[in-house]
Amino acid sequence: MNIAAIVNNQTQSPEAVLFFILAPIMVLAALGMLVVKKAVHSALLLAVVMVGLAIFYIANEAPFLGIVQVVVYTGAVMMLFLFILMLVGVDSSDSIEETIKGQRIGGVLGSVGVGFLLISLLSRAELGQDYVGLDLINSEGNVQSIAKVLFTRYVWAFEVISALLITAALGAMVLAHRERILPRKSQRELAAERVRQTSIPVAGLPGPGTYAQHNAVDIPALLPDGSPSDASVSKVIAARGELANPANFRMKESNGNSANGEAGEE
Amino acid sequence: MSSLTILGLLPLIGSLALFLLPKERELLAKQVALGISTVVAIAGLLLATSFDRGQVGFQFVEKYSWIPAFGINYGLGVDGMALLLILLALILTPIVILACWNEAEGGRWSVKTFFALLLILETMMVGVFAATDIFLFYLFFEAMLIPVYFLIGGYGSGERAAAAVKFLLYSLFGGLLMLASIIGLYVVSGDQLGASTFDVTELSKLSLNNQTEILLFLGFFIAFAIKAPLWPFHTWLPDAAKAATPGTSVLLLGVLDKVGTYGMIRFCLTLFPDASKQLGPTIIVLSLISIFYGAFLAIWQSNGDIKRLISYTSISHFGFITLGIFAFTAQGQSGSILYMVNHGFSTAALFLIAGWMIARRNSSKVQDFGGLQRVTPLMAWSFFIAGLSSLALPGLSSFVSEFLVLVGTFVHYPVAAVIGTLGIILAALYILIPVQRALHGPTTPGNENLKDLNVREKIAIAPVIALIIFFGFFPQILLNVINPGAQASVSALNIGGDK
Amino acid sequence: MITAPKIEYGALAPVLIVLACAVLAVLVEAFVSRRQRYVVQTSLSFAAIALGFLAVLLNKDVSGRFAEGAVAVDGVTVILQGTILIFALLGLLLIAERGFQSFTAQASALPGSADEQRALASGLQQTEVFPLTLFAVGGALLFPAANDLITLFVALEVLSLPLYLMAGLSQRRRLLSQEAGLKYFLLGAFSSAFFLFGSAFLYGYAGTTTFEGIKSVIRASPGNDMYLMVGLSMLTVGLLFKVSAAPFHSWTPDVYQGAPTPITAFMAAVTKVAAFGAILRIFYSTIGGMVWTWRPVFVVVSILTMAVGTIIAIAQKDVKRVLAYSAIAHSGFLLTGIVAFNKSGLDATLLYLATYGFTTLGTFAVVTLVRDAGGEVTDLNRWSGLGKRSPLIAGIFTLFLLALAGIPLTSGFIGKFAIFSAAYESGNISVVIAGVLASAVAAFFYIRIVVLMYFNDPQEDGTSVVIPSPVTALTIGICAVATLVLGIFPQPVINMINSLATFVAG
Amino acid sequence: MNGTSQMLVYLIAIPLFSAAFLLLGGRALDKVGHIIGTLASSAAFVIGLLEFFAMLGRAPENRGVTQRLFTWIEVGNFNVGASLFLDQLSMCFVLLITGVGTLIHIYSIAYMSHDHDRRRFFAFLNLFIAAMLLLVLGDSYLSLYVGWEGVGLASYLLIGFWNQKPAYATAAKKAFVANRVGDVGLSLAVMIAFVQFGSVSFSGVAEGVEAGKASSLALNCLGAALLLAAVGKSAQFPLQAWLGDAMAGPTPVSALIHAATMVTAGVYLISRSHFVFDVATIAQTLVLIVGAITLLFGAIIGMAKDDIKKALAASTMSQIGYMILATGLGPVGYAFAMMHLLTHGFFKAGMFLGAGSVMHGMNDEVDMRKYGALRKYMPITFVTFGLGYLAIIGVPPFAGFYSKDKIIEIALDAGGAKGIILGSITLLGAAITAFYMSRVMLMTFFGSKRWDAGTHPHESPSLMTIPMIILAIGSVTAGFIFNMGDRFVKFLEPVFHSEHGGHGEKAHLLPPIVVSALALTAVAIGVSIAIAKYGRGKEIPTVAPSDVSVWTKVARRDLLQDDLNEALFMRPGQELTKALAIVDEKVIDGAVRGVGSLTLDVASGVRKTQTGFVRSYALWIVVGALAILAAITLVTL
Amino acid sequence: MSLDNYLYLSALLFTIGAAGVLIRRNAIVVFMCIELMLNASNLAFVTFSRMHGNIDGQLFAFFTMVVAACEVVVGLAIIVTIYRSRRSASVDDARLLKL
Repeated sequence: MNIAAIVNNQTQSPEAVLFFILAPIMVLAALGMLVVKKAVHSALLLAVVMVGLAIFYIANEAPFLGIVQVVVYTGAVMMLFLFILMLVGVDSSDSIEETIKGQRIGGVLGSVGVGFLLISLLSRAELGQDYVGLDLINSEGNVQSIAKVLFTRYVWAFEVISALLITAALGAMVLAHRERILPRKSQRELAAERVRQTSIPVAGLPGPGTYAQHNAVDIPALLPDGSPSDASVSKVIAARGELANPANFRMKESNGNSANGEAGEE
Repeated sequence: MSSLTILGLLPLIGSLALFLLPKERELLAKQVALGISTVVAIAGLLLATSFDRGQVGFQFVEKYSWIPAFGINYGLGVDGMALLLILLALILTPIVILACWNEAEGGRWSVKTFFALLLILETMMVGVFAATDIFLFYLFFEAMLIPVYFLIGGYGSGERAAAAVKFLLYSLFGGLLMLASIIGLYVVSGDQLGASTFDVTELSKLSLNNQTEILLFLGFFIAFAIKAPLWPFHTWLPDAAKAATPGTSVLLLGVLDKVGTYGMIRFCLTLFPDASKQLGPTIIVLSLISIFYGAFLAIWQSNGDIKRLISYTSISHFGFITLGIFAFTAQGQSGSILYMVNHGFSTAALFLIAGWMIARRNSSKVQDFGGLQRVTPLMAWSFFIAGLSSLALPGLSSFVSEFLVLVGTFVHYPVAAVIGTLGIILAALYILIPVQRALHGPTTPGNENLKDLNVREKIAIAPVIALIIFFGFFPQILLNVINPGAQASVSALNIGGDK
Repeated sequence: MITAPKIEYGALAPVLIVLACAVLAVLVEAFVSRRQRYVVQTSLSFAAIALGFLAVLLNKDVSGRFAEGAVAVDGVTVILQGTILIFALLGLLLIAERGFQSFTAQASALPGSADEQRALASGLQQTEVFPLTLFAVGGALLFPAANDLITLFVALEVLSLPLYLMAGLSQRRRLLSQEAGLKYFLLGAFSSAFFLFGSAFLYGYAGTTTFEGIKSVIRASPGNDMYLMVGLSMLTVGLLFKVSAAPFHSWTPDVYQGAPTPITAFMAAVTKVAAFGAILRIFYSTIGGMVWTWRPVFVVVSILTMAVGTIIAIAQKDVKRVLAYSAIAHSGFLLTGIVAFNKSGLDATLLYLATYGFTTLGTFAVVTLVRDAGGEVTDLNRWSGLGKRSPLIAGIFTLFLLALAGIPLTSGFIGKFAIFSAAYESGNISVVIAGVLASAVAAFFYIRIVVLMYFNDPQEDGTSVVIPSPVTALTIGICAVATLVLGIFPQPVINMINSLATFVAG
Repeated sequence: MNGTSQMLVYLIAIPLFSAAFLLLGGRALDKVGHIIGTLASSAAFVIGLLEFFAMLGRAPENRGVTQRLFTWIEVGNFNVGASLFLDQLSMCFVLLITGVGTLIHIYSIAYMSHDHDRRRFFAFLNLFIAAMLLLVLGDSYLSLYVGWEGVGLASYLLIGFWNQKPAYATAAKKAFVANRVGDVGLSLAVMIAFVQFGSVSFSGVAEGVEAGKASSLALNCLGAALLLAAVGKSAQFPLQAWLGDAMAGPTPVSALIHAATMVTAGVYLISRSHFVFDVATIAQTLVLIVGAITLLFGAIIGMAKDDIKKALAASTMSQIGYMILATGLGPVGYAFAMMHLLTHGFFKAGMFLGAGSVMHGMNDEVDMRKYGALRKYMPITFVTFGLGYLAIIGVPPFAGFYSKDKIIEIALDAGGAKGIILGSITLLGAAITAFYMSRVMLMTFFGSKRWDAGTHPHESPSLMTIPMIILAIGSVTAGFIFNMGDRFVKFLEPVFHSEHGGHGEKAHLLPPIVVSALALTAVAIGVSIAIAKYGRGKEIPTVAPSDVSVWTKVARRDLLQDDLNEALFMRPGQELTKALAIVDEKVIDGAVRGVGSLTLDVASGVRKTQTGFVRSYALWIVVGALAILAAITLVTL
Repeated sequence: MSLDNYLYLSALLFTIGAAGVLIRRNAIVVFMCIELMLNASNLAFVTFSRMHGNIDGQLFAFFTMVVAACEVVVGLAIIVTIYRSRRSASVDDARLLKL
């Protein structure tokens, strides 16, 4: 029995079962995309929807598209997404707070409005004819019939879309490809360069806290002459103004002022 | 027959020549400008001699298809009214050039540019009055703004840039409303006449339904009311006139603003007779308000700025002109047209002399003058005579026109005429108060050594004063040219009981 | 058995030539040495455009559907393609300008990095912009000619994708440029989704993707089918986005500002023509039968677009943003031509597109000339006194601004006149009045720039006008001449449009 | 049937060109300016005389002559020619203007000899002569209007001749503005005439009235408008306020313009328009009322004035009140009004010249309280002034007696209560006139010397005294000559078509002799009171006493006329002006600027939608999609 | 079951995708949401194809997939570029261009 057969404009019950199981899952997955914090989760949920769609394509007598959906979309495109997500930082996640005033409520209201209008319009829609089904057309095989139309009726679009593919490739190259302007440096040159650069000590940076009473990360090391070494503390700490002054931790000599540990006066 | 085109092109060619001159040759530039404009003025007067006064309708007609797709023609032609206004422009231009010999020095740009702009403006003025194709008219109407804009903004004083922009925006706004109406006319003409056209004569044959007619009328009318300027569309004028150089102000008030009243007669009345009749009373009320409003504010300015004062008096005068136009009588309309010419001369005289006064005193405050009659008698007298013309003293040119307007109005709107007549009392005040403040009384300290008019200035002002007096006694020379058109225009309106 | 499809190469030649050259250009990127690439690429691009234009000319009297009904070549197509190719040529001239270093040396190098410095120092420039531009031109040529929804969609993407890329390729202020690229891309893709969804429902309504098919279905059943309504709405969203009609305009200022100015110029002219071409074909021809349904929407959108464009432009301080808002406003004016829905509306829209393209290209070309050490100066305050510093450029810019404002004797006026009278003729006086009022407001900000240039004193901040190289000078010259000629003697162009502009029957 | 004369234009042209020549000639003509001016005026007088004799040579019905010059204004049926018309009425004026004018020119040569701008003064005088002649010679209301404003201009220029003094300049302006108010009336009159009769010429209007083309309302409006014009020009109530201030001008000006000629133009206008007033009874009554009020008004002010010229000016106002009153009495009155006008021209001009002579000798002092006992120092002036005085108070057989007596007579004859009231007023006026003129006489020429130190009064040169003498002779004889056998009345009869029938034939309220007696009694009372107050032995303080009654104070303040004008017109006008200035700045321009700044505000508001957030842009797209969907849903519902 | 249900699902997914674009801030997630919208459209195409018994819808869906793939390539390239410059993939951080 052809489960895709349409009788009295109604599909067969197996298809209905399929639909009512899959469709909620897909909707939930899609909604999930909106609420999960991590981008990777969104991607995976999208993959769920896409697979569901692939199944529906097959159910809708478009087996070729169903396969393509799985192979190209879920396979290739989603992989590309994931790949880029990895590149960007797989654990990057959105903060929950909405920064644009009214955006979230507006977005929800707008989309709900559009959805409501769409569905209410669709509910009033009539095709004006009986469902035909693709039995006849698919009788030669779905792929064959697609091919037949693709290479006759839509051959022009097919040709033009090659331009799109080339554009995409070219675009990706423009944005990602780095033309080498200088010849690549050899290992030897790099090493020599490093030694030549006086700003970077060959022996590595001095650790924080060296020659001092404290060895916390925010205390600069003291150079042999007693002055603090800027290079010994992470720039981040310095930038955040949390650098402690090593002088505070000097041994008290005659000065009655006790070291009150007030760090980072400047 | 392309006399009008040649007349219009001559100044343009002159301005090109000026642009080609080196910047340093200022004197030469001035001489060239003066020479060309004088030649053009003479050419214009010669052309006028072959004008057939008895004939109704356009003469010296030229018509070439320009953009046939839109039915746009390059159509020129003049009737009496247009001829006189063109002559006014042509006569005033050399006078202004002569009078404003040294006005351009303080400008943003070179001296030659100033005079080139004046010549371009002259071309535009000829064009705007000679155009018989509404599209062409609109074109000149808008294009005129550009040289004026630069003349005000580049060579004026005080807040010249702001005033120039105000002027431009007002005018553009009006122009766009007119454009909307022109588009309407164009479309309707396409419907009714088969092919769209912009020819005034053709368009006057349209029969519009009432609502459309009123809307289209308003588009034109507001544009013209801004230009004219009629209350309450007037506020750009005092600012512009104050900021502009006196020469620019002369052309602005003397000629350019006449485009507004000219347009009312040429387009509003001709194309939309029913709407004109329907809205006529409203416009008459506006005119009356203008007359009094302008007069009161002019009186107010007799404590203030002399240029603003003159521009407010002009608002009052324009009130009379529109009053006459919408009185729908031959007297009213002829009077209005005559008024346009006369006002051109009297305002020109006032502004030029005010300009000289201001240049000498370095102040435009009325109070800063005083006792000028003792120090600079010629200048004071010229100002006084111009002022008398402005207050329509009988025997001077403005009287005839103002009286015709009032008589014409009285025929249909006696109450309006009575109210309008009261305006002449205020006219006396707004001229005599500043005359007293500036010319009479003891000489204000600092004014003792002001120089009286020099030869150049005398030559510039003399013809204007002479014309003011001459046309006071012999207005019929002008009226003979004006009457046929005005009568035809009024009779076309078909007002019952017309006197 | 599949019968071989019939492809009419002659009729399709313009698109084919340009796309083929684009592919060739990609090969050039790969195989021609870096030093020669610029010369080869520019020659190739100009050749492509020239040949394409020639092919368009040869199609002058063609009317029909080709490539199995995928493409409609008719008078409208010919005019639009011709216009697009001319603007593409002018845009390419700007893109080919080497003196201004508009494009990044290396898009992959981080902004501000040593890599970038090195790339700059080596005088590199991404010559990939040429093939990308050619692809975009190809898409633009096909967009208004597409005769089915699939071709339309593909053409839309072929047009858009290269633009997304190129918007991000500026050499200076790269962060802005990249942001522009990102915004354009995201919003463009978003609107594409709407477009696609709409296409789906149109297909669902008609059971066919061809325009003549949809047209005949509409004709057969004039009832209001909901599929048609949904499809129509969503398709409209996608198309209106492309022409930056309000409220789908928000991307325009950001992208126009951020993108390299030559690309902005190209986009402003070419994309607008292509997108309006498609709108004309769809709304005038395909779903013309539904005019009573979509016209109210277009009236509102048109008025809103004019209002938004003109009003926001007043408050702008950056010349490119002003021009962007001006572009939005002009979309509003153009939409009145769609509202008109009559032959004059069609002619007027085509005329307006032609006039507007020249002017806007010219303005952006002038923008590339005003520079300081850091590149283009787009802050309006620093344009003050330009009239004194370089009167010629300021004069030409003024001409363009006046044309944009629709002052008579410039092309802008002719366009506005034609389009407003068409709208008036159709009885939609509200859009005419709105248009006139918007023009009045618009005049304000155009004039403000003129005032700034002429009446303010120059600031001593190193802003200067760079003497343009012949290519830019040529562009500006052509645009200025076209602006004037179309303003004074538009008759030949109008005649051509009037006689050619018909849709293929059926 | 009227004849024509080609000479008329020269009457006007000669002084006019002389004026232009003197003005344009500049300082080069300083030496000869006064001579040219006087010659021009004399030439006009000679032409006037020639015309007069020519006129006398014609039959009374054919005495009018016209001269058509050119078409002045022609629009549609509005047709006004520049034409002149001389009939008996105009002739009186022509002779008065040119004659007295010439005398005053001569007088001025000496009077103004020290003035730097004497040439200009003569130019203005010539201009005045020309304008005044145009006024009386114009054959239409519009031509009259030109002369009307022309004399106004000349008056303005002459009052403000010394306009470096702000008060003088203000006086000039005041005169002009007050006249303008009157001009409104004249303008309206012309309009009404045109609309009603299709013509603005005197003959056209007269024919129209006769043909009954106009309703009574229109005619009354026309009359009222004409009256308004006359009131303005002749300084009648309620536009009288300018005349006193107009004395700021040089004294010859006061004599010529503000006593003899210009101020009487109103009388001319009403007389000329007799055909209107004869049928417009309401307007005519208004004329009577105005005349009666002004008669008393001027007289009362005259009593309180210490400034000799102002006292004379008040007297002028009052005397013109007599004339206006006479014209208001209808056909019987016109001729007597004219007669009084002419005699008044003589004696008032003479007195003004006398006053000028006094001032000339008294260092331009005008305050009579600082005169006194001048009769010995300026005998000729005293005599001529005295003769004028006798004439004005109406002592027989001086000129004033004849003319004023007639007016009192016909006023009493007006009939009923009207007659009694008018008669009483005229009699009262005569008494007051006698009082204040005696006061002037006494304060100036009699009593003790109250001069300021350093004043050396002396008789004026002969160039000044000769005109005074001639005018004095006129004051003495004119009345008698005119009245001899009703000569004057008969001369004017064709003009007014009065069914004069006679004077005398109609029943009189009182017999003429009784009237004369009453009048003389009134004069005697007035003179006696004056002598009692200011006569021999009475000390006159050199500063006006301030402890006087309210009525005196009010009279000194010109019966509050300026205060009223200020309260009613100037203040509200100034407030209105200020308010309008604010309206213009804030409301109208403010509205425009408001629209501008509103647009800017909206712009910067709407601009905020461009947040820079992609997501909010996307939201806009969704909202747009929603709207389009909703719209299309609505369309399809 | 009626085939309409597929259309409802399509509309729902499309809407959810649109909402995602509006709500999510990570550019990649936003882009995934756009992909979701495209997929939703594809479902509609396939369903309509079946309704009409007309293979064109499947063809359209096929083209959409190709186009989507191209968009993904270009889009991700742009996102990566901007990420490298700014170290942020949040669309909210890209707002130098505004007002």
